[in-house]
This record gives sequence, C-alpha cells and structure tokens, in this order.
Amino acid sequence: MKLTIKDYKSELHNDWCPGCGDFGILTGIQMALAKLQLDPDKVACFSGIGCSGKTPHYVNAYGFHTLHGRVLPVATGGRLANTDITVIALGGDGDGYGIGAGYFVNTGRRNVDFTYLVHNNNVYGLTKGQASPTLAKGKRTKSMPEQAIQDGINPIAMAVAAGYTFIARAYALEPKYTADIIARAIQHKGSALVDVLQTCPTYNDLYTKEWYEGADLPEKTSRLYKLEERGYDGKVHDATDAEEIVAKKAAAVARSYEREPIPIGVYYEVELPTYEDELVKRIPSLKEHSLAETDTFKRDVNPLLEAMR
Amino acid sequence: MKLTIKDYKSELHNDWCPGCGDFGILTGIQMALAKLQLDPDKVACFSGIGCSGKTPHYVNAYGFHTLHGRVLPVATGGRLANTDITVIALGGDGDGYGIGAGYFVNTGRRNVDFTYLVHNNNVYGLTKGQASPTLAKGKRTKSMPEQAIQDGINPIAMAVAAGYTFIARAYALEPKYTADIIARAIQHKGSALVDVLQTCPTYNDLYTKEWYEGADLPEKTSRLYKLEERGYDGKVHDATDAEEIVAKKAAAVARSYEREPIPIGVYYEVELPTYEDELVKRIPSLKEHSLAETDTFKRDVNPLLEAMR
Amino acid sequence: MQKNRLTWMIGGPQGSGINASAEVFAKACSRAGLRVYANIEYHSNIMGKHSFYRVRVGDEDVRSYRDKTDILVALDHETLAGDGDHRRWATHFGHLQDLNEGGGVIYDSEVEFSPSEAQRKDLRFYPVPFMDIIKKALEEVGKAEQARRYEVMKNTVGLGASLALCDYPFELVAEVIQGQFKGKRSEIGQLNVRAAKLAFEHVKQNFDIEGFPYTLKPGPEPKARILAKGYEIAAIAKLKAGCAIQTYYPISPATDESVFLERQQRDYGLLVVQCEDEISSINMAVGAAHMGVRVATATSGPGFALMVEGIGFASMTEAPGPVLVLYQRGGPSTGLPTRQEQGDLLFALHPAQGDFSHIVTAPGDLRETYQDVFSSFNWAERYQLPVIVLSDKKLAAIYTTIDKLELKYDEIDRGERFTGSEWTPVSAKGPNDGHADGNGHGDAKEYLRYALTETGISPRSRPGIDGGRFWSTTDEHDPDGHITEGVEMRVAMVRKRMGKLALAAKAIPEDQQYALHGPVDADLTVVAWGSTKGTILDALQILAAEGTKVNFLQCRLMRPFPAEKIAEILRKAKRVVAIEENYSGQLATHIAAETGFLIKDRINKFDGRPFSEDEMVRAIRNALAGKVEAVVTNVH
Amino acid sequence: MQKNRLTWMIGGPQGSGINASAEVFAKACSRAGLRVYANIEYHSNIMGKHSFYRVRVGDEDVRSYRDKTDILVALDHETLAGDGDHRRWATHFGHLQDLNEGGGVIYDSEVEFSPSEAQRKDLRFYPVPFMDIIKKALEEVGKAEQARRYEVMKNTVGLGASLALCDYPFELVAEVIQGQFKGKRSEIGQLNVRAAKLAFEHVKQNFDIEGFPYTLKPGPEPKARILAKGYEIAAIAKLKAGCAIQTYYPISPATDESVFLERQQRDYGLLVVQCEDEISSINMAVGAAHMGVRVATATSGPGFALMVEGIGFASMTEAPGPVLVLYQRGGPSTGLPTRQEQGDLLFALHPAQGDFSHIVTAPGDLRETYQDVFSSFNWAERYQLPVIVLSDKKLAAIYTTIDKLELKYDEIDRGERFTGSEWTPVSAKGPNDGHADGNGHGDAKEYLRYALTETGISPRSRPGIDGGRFWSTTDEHDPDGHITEGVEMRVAMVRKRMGKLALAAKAIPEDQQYALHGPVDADLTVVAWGSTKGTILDALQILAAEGTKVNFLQCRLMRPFPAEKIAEILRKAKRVVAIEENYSGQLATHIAAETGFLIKDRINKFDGRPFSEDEMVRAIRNALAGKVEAVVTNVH
Ligand SMILES: Cc1ncc(C[n+]2csc(CCOP(=O)(O)OP(=O)(O)O)c2C)c(N)n1
Ligand SMILES: Cc1ncc(C[n+]2csc(CCOP(=O)(O)OP(=O)(O)O)c2C)c(N)n1
Ligand code: SF4
Ligand code: SF4
Ligand SMILES: [Mg+2]
Ligand SMILES: [Mg+2]
Repeated sequence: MKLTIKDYKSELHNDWCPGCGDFGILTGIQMALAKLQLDPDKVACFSGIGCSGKTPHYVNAYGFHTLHGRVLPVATGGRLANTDITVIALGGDGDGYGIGAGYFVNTGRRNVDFTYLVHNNNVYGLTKGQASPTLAKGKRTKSMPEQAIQDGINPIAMAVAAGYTFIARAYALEPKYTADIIARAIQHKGSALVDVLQTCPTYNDLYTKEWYEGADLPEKTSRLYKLEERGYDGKVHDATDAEEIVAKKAAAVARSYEREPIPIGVYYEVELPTYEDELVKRIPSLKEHSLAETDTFKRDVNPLLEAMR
Repeated sequence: MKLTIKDYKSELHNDWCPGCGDFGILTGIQMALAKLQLDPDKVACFSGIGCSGKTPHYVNAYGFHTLHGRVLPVATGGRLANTDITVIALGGDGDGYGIGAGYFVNTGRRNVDFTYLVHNNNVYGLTKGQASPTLAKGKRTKSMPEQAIQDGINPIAMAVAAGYTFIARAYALEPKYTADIIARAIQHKGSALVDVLQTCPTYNDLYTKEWYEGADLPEKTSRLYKLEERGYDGKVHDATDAEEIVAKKAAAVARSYEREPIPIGVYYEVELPTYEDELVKRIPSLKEHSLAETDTFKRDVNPLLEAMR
Repeated sequence: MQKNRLTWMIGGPQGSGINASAEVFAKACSRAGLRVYANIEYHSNIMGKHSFYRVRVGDEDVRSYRDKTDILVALDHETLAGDGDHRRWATHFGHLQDLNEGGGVIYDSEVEFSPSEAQRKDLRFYPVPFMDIIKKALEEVGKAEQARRYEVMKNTVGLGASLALCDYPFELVAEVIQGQFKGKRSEIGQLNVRAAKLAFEHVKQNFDIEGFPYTLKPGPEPKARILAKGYEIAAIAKLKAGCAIQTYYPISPATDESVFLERQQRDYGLLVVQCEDEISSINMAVGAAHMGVRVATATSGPGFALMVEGIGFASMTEAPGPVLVLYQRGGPSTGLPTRQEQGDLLFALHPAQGDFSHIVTAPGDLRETYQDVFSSFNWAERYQLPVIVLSDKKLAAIYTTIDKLELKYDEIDRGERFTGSEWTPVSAKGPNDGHADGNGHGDAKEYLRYALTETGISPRSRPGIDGGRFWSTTDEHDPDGHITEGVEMRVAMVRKRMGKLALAAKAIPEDQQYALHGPVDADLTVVAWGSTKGTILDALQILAAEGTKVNFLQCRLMRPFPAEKIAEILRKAKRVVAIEENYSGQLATHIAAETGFLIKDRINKFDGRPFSEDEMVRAIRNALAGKVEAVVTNVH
Repeated sequence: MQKNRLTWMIGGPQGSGINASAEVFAKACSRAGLRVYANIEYHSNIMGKHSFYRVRVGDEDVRSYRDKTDILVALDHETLAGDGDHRRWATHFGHLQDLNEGGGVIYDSEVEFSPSEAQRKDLRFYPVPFMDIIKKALEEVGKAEQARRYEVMKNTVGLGASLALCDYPFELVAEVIQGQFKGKRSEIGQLNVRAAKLAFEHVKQNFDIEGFPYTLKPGPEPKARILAKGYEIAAIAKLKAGCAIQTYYPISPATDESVFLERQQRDYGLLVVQCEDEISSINMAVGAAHMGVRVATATSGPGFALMVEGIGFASMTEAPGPVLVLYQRGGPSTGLPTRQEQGDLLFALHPAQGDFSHIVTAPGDLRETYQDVFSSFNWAERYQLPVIVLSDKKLAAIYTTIDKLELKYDEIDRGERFTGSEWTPVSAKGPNDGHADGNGHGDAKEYLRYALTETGISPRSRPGIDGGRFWSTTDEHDPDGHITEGVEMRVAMVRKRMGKLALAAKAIPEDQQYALHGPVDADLTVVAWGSTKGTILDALQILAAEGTKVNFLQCRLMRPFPAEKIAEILRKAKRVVAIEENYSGQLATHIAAETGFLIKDRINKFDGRPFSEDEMVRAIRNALAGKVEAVVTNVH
C-alpha cells in the first residue's frame, strides 16, 4: 500500500521558530521519501547539532542526532556497517562547513553512497545568530555585534574540489523543488551534497523570504534561478573522459560564484565507483550481504596462530 | 652586515632519511630568508607533526613544533598576537590536508598575513608510509598493503575555494625555484599557500626524483613545467573586479587538474585586505603597535562596573 | 504580612521576553537598596519552549533561590498547567504548585484557564487582558492596529500588574524600563512604561489587592552596590588582568562571556576571535601565549572535550597560558546544554594523556570568580602552564547584587622572563653533569628557553626579543627545545614541569585554596565546591537559627590540591557529607584520591537544576538525621 | 659457563634491519624449544637514529628483559660509543657498559673503534669485515658490484657471527631466514643465509671462541607454543570476537594492530577503514555500532585525546561499542612516541564531560590481552557502552613465546536485543508513574529503544529491523529517544545509564578483575597494573629464592573497580608499595579515589623505558628496606 508524506512524520511536537526555513527542508525530505516510497524501517537520518540537527526527530525513520560537526563520519560508519539502509546526513552550515569542514572535505574523497543536506542559513541558529561560515565578509545580521570579518566559504566549489559526485543547491521555501533535488540525490550512487538555502526569520534579517523573492528589486524578480531553466547541464555524460570531468567541474565552480541571481539545481553530477564498490573488491562477501547481516562469529583464527610457530 | 644562508641554519644534527625531499624545502626556506634578509629574531616557523614537522628545529629562527594538524590555528594565534613577526607555517600533506583539512579551509577564509608550506610527499612519512590525502585513488606505494581507496584531494582547487590569496606550487628538488616562490609568498600580504611536491625516497616509490624528471619518458622530459613559462598569469590585476577574480579562480582550478605535466609556479594571486587590516579598524591601537608590544595592564574597568548600578 | 522578602516569578515561552521584565524588576529593586538573587531556567531552544525567571528579593543578603514564589506571572497556559497536553512524556506540570500559601497568580485572561483547575483554594488569581492593555497603550500613540507586532510587550504588562500586587513604587521601575531603550528606541521605552502603567492601574482598579500578603518597600540608597551576572564578572576580571586576546567558539553557557568581551574590543583594545571550533580556539590561544601576551578562552563541556590536546600542548611546551573558564553544564555529551551541573571536575583534573602540570580552580561565587580569574593570569605566566577556572551555568547566569567588587590580591606578576640585553645567566643543571662524557651544562652563559634552573622555572622569552631565540616542541625536549629521547634529560624535564605544582601550592594564598565556614566544632561538616557556596551559606544561616551546628568546608583550588590541610579538617570533623550537583560526587572522589579520606555520605543532585535554599536545608537536615539521598527538584 | 640463559643484543641505526635478524634469532630459539622475550628500543624517526633489539632466551619462562647482555652486535659506532660526538646533549653513551662480565662484542671492523676505548678489560671483541662478507656472498652469485644495494644484509652478518659465539646450530637459523623470503624473493633468502653462514665460519676460523661463556642448546620440540607480539594478539582477539569493522588513524605504537588486521580483510571479511583522523575513527565506529555490528578501533594518547567527545557520544546514546585498544606511550602531548609509559589511566577513566558509564580494563600480558579484548565485545553489547582496553608500547611490541593461547571465557554474548516479530514487551517504568498527570508508562506494548526496564538494560534494536525504529540523541532523552529536559526523566535516565556499571561489576568474572599473586602472608605487597606484570612475576621468583616474602596485587578491571575486594586485601597487607611506569602513580591515585586506601609508597619509572627484571628486583628490595625512589634506566 502506497506510503504518503504522513507516514514519514513523527508525532513529536516541533520546536522550531514560526516560519523557520527548516520546516520547508523537513517537508522536502518527507516528500522525497514518499516519492521514492522508501520503507521507514530502511531509512536512517543522521544529524549534527543545531536547530537543523533536530530534524531527524521529526522524521518517521531511524534517527541519529549526533555531535556538532561529526555527522559525516557517524553517517559513514552507519552506512558502511549496513548498506541495506538509505542514509541521509544533514546539519547546519556551521556544523558542516565550519567545525565539520575537515570531514566535509575528507568525506568527499570517499564517495560513500549517501545524501548530505546542509541547512544553509548563514548563522549559528541554536547559539543565537553568530555568523556562520557561509556569511560573506562585511555582512552583518541583526544578531551580530560586528560585521563578519572572515570570507564566506563557497560550499559548491568546496564540494567540487573535495570530490562529491552529486552537487546541488535548493531553496528551503520551495519544498517541492527541494524534494525533487533530494530524491535525485538519494537515487544518485555516491556522495551527494545538497546545499539548501534556508531562511532564519529569527536571526538572519539579510537573507529573508522577501530577499530571496526579490521583493525589494524593481521588478520584484526572484534572486534565484534554476540552472536547468538556463540550459545548464552539470552532468558528466562520459565518466571515463577526464577532460569532460574537468570542464564540468570548472563550469560548476564558475557558476558557484554567481550571486545575483543565485543558481539552484544540480551543479555537478558524475557516476563513479562508490566506496562500497571498492570494498566489495576487497571483501567479496559484501556482495551477498551487508556487514550488519553477516555472521562474523564463526571465524577460525588458528591459521593465524599456526603462522606464529 | 649581510646575512647568508648559514645564518639561518641551526646546529642540530638532522635526522631525515638520506635524499629526503625535505632537505630541498629546508634549503628553500633558508635561501628565501637570506634573500629577504629577515632578522632571525623576527621570524617564527610553526610546524605540525611528521617528518616535515621537524623542519623548524633546523632553521635558525624561533621554532614551534606543535601538534598534528593544528599548525594553522597555532600560527594564526602567534601572528595575531605579534604582527611584528614574519610567520611561516609548514607541515606534511597529511598534517595539512587530512587531519588539518578543517583548519586549512577555515584559515583560508581569514587571510591572515602568513605563509603556509605543505610538504606534499603523498604519504604519511613518520608513520611509515600510509597513503596521504594527496595520493590518487588506485595508486599504491611500496609501503601500502592495498591501493588507495579514496580520491586524492586537489590542494590548489581547495585553496582557491577556501580563499587563500596567494596559491603556488613548487618542487622540493629545485630549491632555488622553491626559494623564489617562498620569498614571494612571504612578501605577499595575506595567507599564502605553497604546495611543495616532495620526494620521499623511503616510502614513495611512485613519485621519485626520476619520475619527476621523466627519466622513464621517451624524451626524458620533465613531468613539471613552470606556469609563467607557458604564459600563464594567475595574478588578479584589479582586485575590485569580481569578474576577473572569478575568471582567475576558475583558470587556477582548471590548471590544478593538469597531471602530465604538472604545473608549478603561482596559480593565483590577489591583493585583498588582510585579517590584520580588518582588526585595525576595530582596535585602532593596533595601528601603533602589535598586541605583544601593547601595555594591557592599565585598564580602568570602573565604567563597566558603573553601568551595572 | 511578609515585607521585603519576596520571590517573584515570570513564566512563558522562550522568546517572549521574560528576561527583560525579570531583569528590569531585579534592577529596580537593587537600585532601591534591596538585595536581589535572580536566576533563569530555559530550554536549549530558540522559541516556544517553556522558560521561567525567578527574582528573589530581600533586605538581607540573598545568595540562593527559594522553592516557592509569592507572585507568578504566567504569559501562557503551559506556565500554569505544564506540557502534558502536547508531550508524550510530560516534563513539568505547571507552576501553580510552586506558589506560597495565598500567593498571587497574574495571567493573561485570553489563556484558556479557570482557577478551578488549580487544586488550590488558597491562591489569588488575577486574570489580566494583556493584549487589550497593549492595544490601549498603542492607541494613545495611534498605533492600535500594530498590536501584534508589540505582542512581546506582554511581559512588561505582567511586570506592571505585579508591581500593583506587591505595592512597589511604580516610578522606580519606569525609570529602569526607560533606561533599557536608548536613543531612537526611547519611544518604544515610553510605550513599555505606558503599558506597564496601564497594567498597574488595571490591577489596582479591578481587583481587591488590599492585604495582599507579600509586599516590597525600597530601602536606603546603596553605595557601590552593583547587579551583575557571573559571565560579566569573569569577563571584567580578564580585562583587568590585561588579557590581550580571547578566542572562543559559541556554546552555551559560555558564549555570553565572549560576546560581552567582543563589545569591549574598541574601548579596551582586547582582541576577541570567533574561531571555527574549540580545537582552533585553544590552539590559537597557545600560539598567542608563546608570543608573550596574556590570552584566554571560555567554553563548556563539549567544547572542552575538543581542547584537551591543546591543554597537553600548552603544558608540555610550558606556554604561559591560556586561562580557560570552563562553564559546566548538564552532561554527558551534549546533555542539557542550558542546565546546571558540576560534572566536569574529574575531567578537568585529568584532561589529557600522560602526567602533566596545570592549575584548576573553582571559585564559589562572583567575588571569588573576579579574584580567581584575575589571579589565574599571574599563575599561568609564573608557572608557564594552562589554568582552568571551573564555573558553571548557574554562576554564569545568576543575576545578583554585589556590594563593592574588589580584588584582595591585585598585583600583576608576569613571572621570570628573559630580559634581553640586561639578562643575567641563570645557573642551570645539566642532567648529565658529573657523568664522564656527560657534556654537563653548568651555568647557562647563553639563554636557554628550557634551562634546568635552581628556581625550578625556566625564564621565558618570546619571538622578537634579540638573543631570546628558542625552539619548542610537543615531543620531549632538551634545554634548547630540541627533541630528545635521552633518559636523563627526560627525567629532568618531567621533574621540572611537574615540580611547578609544588611551587604554586606554596605561593597561592591559603584563602584562595579553601575555606572553612561556620563553627569549628560542628556536628556535621558539609564539603562542597563551586556555585553551591551561596546556597549552603544561606542554608547554614537558617540551620544555625534552629540551633544546629553545621560547618562548611569549601574546596576552591583543585590542582594543586591542599591535601594536608583538607585531610586535617576532615579527620577532625565529627561527621562529613559531600554535597554536589553531579551524579557521582566528583569532589568527594578527588578528595579521596588526594588524601585517602573517603567521604561515603554523598548528597547529589543531577537533574540539571541547582539546589534551592529549601532543598539544601532539607538535605542537610536529612544528613544530620543520617538520611543521605539524591535530591530532585520539583520546580522545573 | 652459562647454558641456555642468554641475552643477545643488536644495535644500529634505524632502517638497518636489526629487527629482521633479532626476530629471526628469536624464532630460531623458540622453535627449538627455548623460551624467548625480545623487545626493541627505537626513536620516533625513520632512518639513522640509534635503535637496539634485545633477545633474552631461557629454558624456563622469561617474562622480562635483563639489564645486561652477553653478546652485543654493533652495526655502527654509536652502538659502541653513544651520540655524545654529534649531539650537544648526549642521550646515551653506548652499550659496552651493558655487557655482562666477559661478554662478546661483534662489530663491523670498518667502524672507527679500538677496544682500548672501552674502559673494560673483561670484554671479548670480535671485529668482523661486514661488507667483505656481503661482497663474498654476492660474488658467489656474480653480483659483487651490487654490494651497496645489499648493505642492509649487515644485520644478517651480525647474526651469523653471533651464532658461532653462542655455539647454536646454524641450520635452525638458516631455515627461519629462508622462511622470511617467499616466492621470487627466495633468492634473496639464499643470499642472506649464505652471508650469515660466511660470517658464522669467519668467526669460527678467525677467533678463539672456545670457552665463550654464554651458549645455547636447542631443547625438546615444543607443542602449541607460538612466538607473538602483543598487537597481533589483540588483533586476533578482535577477529575471534566477530569484530566487523576496525577504524583507525596511524599512530605509534597502535598502527601495527590495524595494519595487521588490514592484511586479514579478504580472508576474514573484516572491514578496516583508515580515517582522516581519530575524531573520524571514533565517530565512524559509533555510527557502525548503532547499526548492530561489532566494531573496534585502536590508538595511543594523542589520538585518544581526539576521541573523547566520541566516547561521551557512545555512552550517552548507549551504543554497543566500540571496543578501543589504547596503546599508551610516553607523554604528555606528543611526548615520546615510541617509548613506554603507563600514563593514560586517569585520563581513560574520566575522558569526557559529565558523569557517564564506560568500562576500562588493563590486561597484564598477552594471554590476558587475548581474553580481555575478546570479552570487551560482549561487555560493550551487553551494557551498551564503549570499552577501553589499556595496553602500551611494551605489550604491543614485545615478541615473546606463549604456550598454547586459549580463551577461558569464550562464549559470544550479544546482550538484550529487540527481536522484531517475536518481541515480548518488557515491563518499563515511567518516571512519572503514580504522578496525577504523569502519563505513566507501565508495560511497553510497543518497542522503545530507551525504555526504563526492570533489568536495567534497554533492549537494543538497529536500523533495518521492522518495528524496531528509534531515535537517539546526545542530548538527554526520553524512552523514544527524543530530547527531554524534564527533571524526573533526566534523573531516571542518568540512573539507568550509570546503573549498568553495577551490573557489569557483578557479571565480570573475578579473575578478570584482579589477581593476588604469591603468598598471602607477605611482608610486602606490590600493587601494579598492566604490562609490568611479567617483570614483577620474574622478580618475585628471584626474591622468593632469596627467601623474601613478597606478593603482588594486580589490578586489571579499572572501571567498574572492585573497590571492596581491593580495599580488603590492602587493609590486610603488612606493607604496600605501588610500582608504576608513570610519574605520579596513577593506579595508586585511582585506588585511593575508589577505596580511600592511600598508598604513599610509590616507585615510579617515567623515563620512557620499561622496568628490567634487575631494576624491578632492586626496586622491591629497596622497598623492603624502606627505600622508595624513582627508577631510572641505564640501558638507553
Ligand atoms: C563541540 C561543540 N561546540 C559548540 C557547540 C554549541 N553549538 C550548538 S549548535 C551550534 C551551531 C549551530 O549552527 P549551525 O550548525 O549553522 O546550525 P543551525 O542552528 O543554524 O541550524 C553550536 C556552536 C556544541 N554543541 N558542540
Ligand atoms: C593526533 C595524532 N594522530 C596521529 C599522530 C601520528 N602521526 C605522526 S606524524 C603523522 C602523519 C605524518 O604524515 P604527514 O603529515 O604527511 O607528514 P610527513 O611525515 O609525510 O612529512 C601521524 C599520523 C599524531 N602525532 N597525532
Ligand atoms: S533560530 Fe533560526 S534556524 Fe533556528 S529555529 Fe529559529 S528560525 Fe529556525
Ligand atoms: S620517511 Fe620520507 S619524508 Fe620522512 S624523512 Fe624519510 S624520506 Fe623524508
Ligand atoms: Mg546555520
Ligand atoms: Mg606526508
């Protein structure tokens, strides 16, 4: 029987601020799961710490609300132990690009098959609105005593350099589009990054719903545009063609610096062997079943001891 | 009286392996210091942990051999406390791009005025030759039981994305060229990354002196070329021109993927306000003297207490 | 009729501004010569979750909060009835149970609640039309239609209404409210004053408040008295000590200290750096310390867990700092981010691999915080090691009156330093001296950063000083600061580094190490540390009035630990009970480790809430009666 | 004439292959029925620094090394004379002083050294032309000109030469050498055998070695005896326990264990992941543990310092693991990366903020390592917490004979698990049961991951099991695994988590908790832990022979700690001395913390070298004579 969004909602009372962009991302996740008809018992959401980190509690699936900045290693361990599970990692921009930057980079090198959603609201929400790593130098939200003194990082360019094989950007207040992107990210074989532009009505008075909608612009034109609508194709069609890969990467990087308007959609996509594929070569038994389903208790270590005679 | 290389050599007995590329980098540093005639009492070298981490002990200047992967925060703290000092941070590729990746990224966002040299030998030398983050997937040195299962990172592209304002690559066995690059990096106002290709004769049998020299190639042509010799100019000439910046960044990224031959020289360079410049705006006294030279012991806190009446 | 001893409580969803009115009320009382002790309980959440703020007022010193309040201002239904209606596992059942006999409940008449729901006949209920009053105030300035935007003024309305009840001079409060809104925001200030006034009058007109049993009268104008929070005091101590750099990464309850300092950057020329994480904070701090400036950081448990390698780094390289204020919160792991716990003592005492030297101190109140944070910078530079000052959520957040804040020990001592030109060689032993081919060292003609000297301290230098050049490494090293794995040198260097603890123990004033409060010949000795100090002193006063003889051994300097002195006191004690806000009794464990005196009777509170005066009194009474059990709060 | 009790030492620059010949020699002796104890000392360096390998051989059990050797093979000048010539601060003065009366010194005649330099007339010197012999061996296969490339064969030459001295059957060694070179490398094996043989003959022909006092004779063919290193035993225990994943980041002396496991991936279907750092290692491990597989990691001090937040995470979320083998090394900070120390006990006992539960055990030798590492996986799953096994550089690296390696407790116990369909609801208390509106919980009809049960354990589930769905968080949580800050729930959850320690204490076999070796009615009780076990047992044997009555209390399970039992033994003891390889006496501190029994007499060794049998004997003799002082090695 068909699963609907409701089936992916937990009963927990939600405590985000009214109008928080996280609601849109949560809906996007639930819509994507429904769209793919994934069994809640076969899905695990991992999160870092922050307002965004509470997301798994609201999703009716296995939920792991871990440590600040460590969601990627934890999710990686989970995925490698149980490849029967669809793994979704998520967290804040501070969580993922600041304290978690080292794991963001090193995880990209592995290409483990999971999806990583970053709630990009330009602030540290749960600690009351300090600048997050995505806030550009010189900017200042109402919650900050001074302008940002550091440059904002470019998550898309970072992801390209780190080696993510699916790199996209979505906008929290467009849940349907976000859901489509998330669904594609989940279906992608390999590490998928979705940087979701998220509003924080409580602390971020710079990048608000109105700002994204361009309410202040002469023609009230949105400050966002969809890459595919302007004929951009980030997909590598021949993954064996090093030149195409470099060209697509360079293109993605160039686009990633566009600010007005900001491109959303898929910046880069390529099908390459995953970490799991490589492991199967080393541990043939993984072809039959995941480690979680393997009986590891009947090993004979005597040959090893014999060799020590 | 003129200082010579000898003035920058410490008396300590060196314990690197014979023929280690680190000797070339050490010489490069000493030549650069001599070239710039820097007073050894006004220079501080900070390093991480690894074979490369021992470098400061061999340089006759203040030396801080810190923790594995933490050299950038330590050097940043040192520099901010004492802006009268020329700060050189250095360490291994594992130290800087692996365990230190988070600091590599976040440091790039600050543009503190110092130079960072990465001894890029594709292995963890001091722990006996495991794959370092720069070793490409599928490669295997004689010290590894299996092929590298993760992708190698692209330090140049990472540095571009992170925001370093001077990004170059050198080759350890060309000390003079390395010295020129290091000297330019030191003179650059802002965070300068110099990724130095380094041979590790003990563990890295893939990228050896002979390999770099192309001894195995039909025409024995070097596997390296100098960017400037092929008319490449990575310097941003108008730092206020966002387009030029993006274009130069994209160009640097594209070049950074070239493997045969590998470009060395300056990939990217731009003059932007440093973190120190920004601090002066907040703390005017810094214009007169560094914090190390400031008398911070005559503060009157009564106004603060008064306000609590 | 109870005069000038009153507890006022306001509760509402996070983000509803209860802090504002509570602190206005507190300030208005403090300025008028009354003593105040105010504390807040809130969730790790930005908006909507239940929070409440207690303000205890008295004309004598108040150093703790009471279980029960006299006036409750409820901005929402949950404050009255709890969250059982929307949570599977209720976390509380409302504050009606927390009112004293005959207490008053001011609540928004728009809230769906009828006094009958309360199973108490003794309470007085004052339903007030919060929004109507706000609308009224807005009408007067022709902004009636914007009422929703000003909904946050509800807390001011609640405040105004309660002033009528306790019969407090309105002007005193009006002045404080106005003071909160400077410059062009002063108009909003007037609006708030007006709303408060209207509420004040509404209550006077619509309810019979004559003979409401709990009232307040202003006292004599106080002198140097201030009203402060713990994190402010810690920050000011850092400024006074000459701290040049504070590094930090946001984390409750430590963030406030750094944000406070951030605001002082321009005026005091202190640099505050917001780092990418705590690993960066501690390492930047160590790098700066080696440059010869005074440097500090602040964090709480989860952040401290990331700083431990940096602590070892600082200690091994003998960096003169940093000073780290560790604001403990409910653990383990992320735990209870905004709640109270004294759970990090044992961790702070052994925070890294190997044996190494560092200093750990735990001030018991705001004055001690001021002194210890200040002194810590001297200790850090004198002994060239990191210093940890243990604070906690309670000390950070309590808002309380202090009579004249002063330093008893106020000299700046930067320790032994290499002074460049006028340097006089120190006599330095070489570990191989006397050995046939031991290249013994004898007198250091040249400067050696890690020289083995008679004083036990290697005078420090810093980059930029001619002839003061040195190397340093986290590996074991020789006097030059170069790596060595030699046995004699290793042993000599370990002894030098660890020996500094004995030097510190000798030099640190006894009254900064521990204190015995109360009668020497007590029937029971309460052993405790840190922020429970005030609560215990308040409780002891009450118990003394009852004629019981209890004293209080306050442990303050945790490392180096005054083992002999403490052991002596404990051995003399008739009976001993350790009272701590953690599960296991970490101080008791530490005392046993250092002295061998094992305190079996441990009263622990680990529910994330500090002891109230009443809970402390009961706990000590129980202990006297031989009943030792964990204490669980019933005011959530 | 001393038969079958001999110590052989080879010294040379790092990278000169001394390990190879030492281990060949050890194996050749072990196979021939002799017992072997071999250990290496080397620098944190890849090439050039001085290292040496000791092989002690005997026909009875040998569990420690001796101060003095009988035969020294010196591959370079430093091995003979130390490094005073090229280091400002000499780290050692050569090994000539480490030879027994009349011992033999085999050295490369190319080395600039004359026996007269040694201030000892008793020694026998055997200069051997190492390179000439290598050339000769190469000539025979027509490779004379490649001599330089084969320089590393010097160590084999040294070995061959010494076999002549101690008069050991050459074939036994030849066989082992050949065995080291499989497949197409077998030619190199033949070369080495040949070089060794030539050296063997050279010595026999050119020197009068008749009556050389130290000789070896093969014994009876041993049965199940093996020759192993500690890290191999730990790794095999992990395999046997069903470990599915090992995560790690390279660090000495822990790396070897992971590299050993990496080699077994194909055959045993175990996954080894080399991570970017230790933060990643521990967090990947916790993520995997929650997926229901057995998972482990291994590190040493600096890496452990980065794992502490992960330990708190695992404990707070009740992850069934990981099992972490902590190989202690010289600290603090980077310290002495390749040297011995027992310096991380107190850190491992309180490795993170707050009070939380974890298990810490410290096996004393390879057999105990095998058992404890194996059992740790059962404990981790039964009590749903991380387990730390304390090992150290010495246990990791010693190469020693073990008679038949077996597990006394060999059952696999995975603890209480949610079994899906056939799940029978557990009776679970709600913290608010009984409370008026307490939404009491009673019997859990549905599955709740963090249910408060009668057994004190919440049966665990894992993703992928129908109906076993759950949430988890590092914040305090309710039975569903959702965040709560409620007081009753907080208290109940803390009690559940901490209560598991008592369950473990009851269930873990007493002989895995501690052991009292030797006579009950001793004049002195030595208290110690971990890798000093073998040394102490060897020393006690010698002392017993002298008629002194000393016994040895070995502490093994550190948390939960068997306080009563230990206290009882200590109270009964006539005199107690704690002997540890650290500066402060960390076990003594821990015992005092847990029992109140303060051991004042502490003999510590903190020079980065393990106790030798002789040092231990002297130390205990001193203790008996009331002399308690630190021990410093004189064999560097
Ligand atoms: C080690 C550690 N340091 C600091 C904190 C405090 N903290 C909690 S959430 C957070 C940042 C939240 O910002 P972000 O990751 O962007 O998530 P958001 O709240 O914006 O969704 C911080 C610093 C922590 N929990 N752990
Ligand atoms: C926290 C921590 N983990 C692990 C180590 C062990 N370790 C020492 S050096 C090193 C890596 C060295 O590789 P790299 O940084 O590339 O430097 P190289 O030796 O190649 O110059 C490691 C893992 C350590 N010192 N600290
Ligand atoms: S603070 Fe911002 S991010 Fe956090 S819940 Fe509120 S609106 Fe959302
Ligand atoms: S191991 Fe490699 S990097 Fe290290 S010193 Fe030797 S050659 Fe150089
Ligand atoms: Mg954010
Ligand atoms: Mg390297």
